[in-house]
Amino acid sequence: MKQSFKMIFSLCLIAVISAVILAKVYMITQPAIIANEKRATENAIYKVVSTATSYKESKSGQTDIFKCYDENNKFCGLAFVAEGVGYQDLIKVMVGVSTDFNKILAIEVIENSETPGLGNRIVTPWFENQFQNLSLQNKITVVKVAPSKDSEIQAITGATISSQAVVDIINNKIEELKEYK
Amino acid sequence: MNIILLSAIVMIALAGILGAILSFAYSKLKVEEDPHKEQLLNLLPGANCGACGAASCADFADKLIKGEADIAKCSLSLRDENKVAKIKDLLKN
Amino acid sequence: MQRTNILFSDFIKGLWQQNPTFRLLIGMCPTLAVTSQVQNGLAMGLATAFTLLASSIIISIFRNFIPKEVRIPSYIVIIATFVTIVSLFLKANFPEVSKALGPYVPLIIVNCLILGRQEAFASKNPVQRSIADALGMGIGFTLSLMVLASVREVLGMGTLLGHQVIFGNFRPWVIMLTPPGAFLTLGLLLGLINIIDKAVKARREKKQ
Amino acid sequence: MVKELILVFIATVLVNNFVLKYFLGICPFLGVSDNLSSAISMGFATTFVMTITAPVAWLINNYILVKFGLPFLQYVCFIIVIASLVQFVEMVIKKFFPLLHQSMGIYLPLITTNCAILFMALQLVLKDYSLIKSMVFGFGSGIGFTFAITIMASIREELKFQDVPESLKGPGITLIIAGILALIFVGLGGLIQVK
Repeated sequence: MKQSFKMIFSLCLIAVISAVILAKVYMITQPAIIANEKRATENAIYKVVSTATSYKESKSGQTDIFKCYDENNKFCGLAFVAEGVGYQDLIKVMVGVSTDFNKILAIEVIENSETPGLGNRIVTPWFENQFQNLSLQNKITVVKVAPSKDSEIQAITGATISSQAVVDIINNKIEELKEYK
Repeated sequence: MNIILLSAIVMIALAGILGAILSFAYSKLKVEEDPHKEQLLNLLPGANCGACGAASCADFADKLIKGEADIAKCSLSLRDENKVAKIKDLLKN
Repeated sequence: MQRTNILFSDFIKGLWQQNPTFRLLIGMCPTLAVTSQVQNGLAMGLATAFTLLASSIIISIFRNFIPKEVRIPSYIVIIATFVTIVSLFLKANFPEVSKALGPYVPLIIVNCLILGRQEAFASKNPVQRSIADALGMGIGFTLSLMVLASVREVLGMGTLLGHQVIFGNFRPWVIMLTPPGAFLTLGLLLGLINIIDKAVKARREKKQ
Repeated sequence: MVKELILVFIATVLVNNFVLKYFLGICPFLGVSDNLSSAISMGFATTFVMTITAPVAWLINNYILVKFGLPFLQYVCFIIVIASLVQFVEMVIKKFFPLLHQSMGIYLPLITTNCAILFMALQLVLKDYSLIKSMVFGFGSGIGFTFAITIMASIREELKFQDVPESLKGPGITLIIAGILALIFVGLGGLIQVK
């Protein structure tokens, strides 16, 4: 009987010590972790709505929307995160749209694990800048050649699935938010 | 309740239950191991990493006794010359 | 004098003679996964070395108090505690490295290298020897990760630690950044090391 | 719903194969794959434990960690339960099914130091799958592991009769073959897009 008591006691002792230490470390590092995440989203917002200097967070449906205000505190745009599955795994895109919701200001791919050298070229400025001032009247479409209409973008050679994925993610999120507007 | 107390309680409960299960298992489900293999197991690293091709250290010990495997394949225990020597002479008798 | 050279031999063994990655072939999961960049390889190596060192010290101190039956669960809880501390530390101070290493930081817990060391060495030897051994293995592991990572980064992206290394019209071999590249590079590296090893042995015999 | 499960299963076995894409379980993959029979029983033992660990990990996460708001205990809780569970199951099998223990039970202790199991448990929490989906994901990753290790074992059995360069014998040539296998599996990428 003494043997099994010794086993349980030592396992519990180690578990308690580790729990207390981890709780302490968690409380110390938690503020820094939250600050990091907040700074990352903030950088993306200010990159996507270039004129913004401050923003207010609000909810529409389940997605949180960032209302952006420029230096003389005028409402200058909306930013939100759209996410979906790309060629390999999750893609997250921060999208900035104009106040009347009919023009994309800019986008930034904030997270992706597409194939290096091919799919992850969706992060290059060349691809992202194509979305600037793209009209949202009709759905955005991907073309292989030079875009003709104003809601078309050119796919990256060798990474059509990833390019199409980014466009679909944005379209679906815009559709979803349009109902809530 | 603050986090430290809460996590301590959760861990005590978990460790307690698992400790009880293991101690119950050790007392009720004890299967006699032949002492020869028991000594060998104490000398082997016991990390069950599978690098030697055997399923686990216990399986590797069986194979050593039956002579199907040689100690050089266990990369972890190569670290300790005197241990390897001890294993070798244990296998001889 | 005799005391220190045991410690020194423990330390040196981990670096080359029994290098965990190229000689003992353990701890391969993170080795292949995070070595597409030298920076990530270095971070993973240091994280593993810290966990190995810290848990070796604790385990070799308490090696007589932990009953044999619950040996593995208790060692694993100690190792998991240190890995969680490292993971929280990385998330707080180096967010991009933590994102780059991603799911492979918690895998240090089940890294065959660490549990193998605790079982084989730390739980049976005094603290000083465990520290020397842990340092040797940790640094050996980090060095081998960086060797593999530099090969893959230079060929895969033409850069080393972020700085452009190869100029002119060098088209980087993108395969080096993908899983096949990792397997092939490590396989060929093992072959290369065996060749070097045989050459060194041959020269030593000739000298005698 | 069933369509989704099948998609997750195929994606885990072929597209996101645990060994050839996420480099998991390499230690046993290199060690145990030199003969076919031990590779197959190793694969099924891993699948068996992964299918048990998936629901257990899901329950621990949802009913203990999320409910009490203790995300930092995730690694410690998962690993202590996996280690103790494996030790207990191995003793039960050794006691009551000695035959089964001979063929499959001996692989159980290997599971605690197998990266694939912990990675799978953490992934199904990260992607917050439902309980059934987690079990399918666990089972799929086990089958993926078995699939990869069986192919490798059959190749290595043939390899014994080929003349491999002296320096590459053993792990070197295995890694190169694994590289070529991974190349084939990259071709399967993009087959299915699943979260």
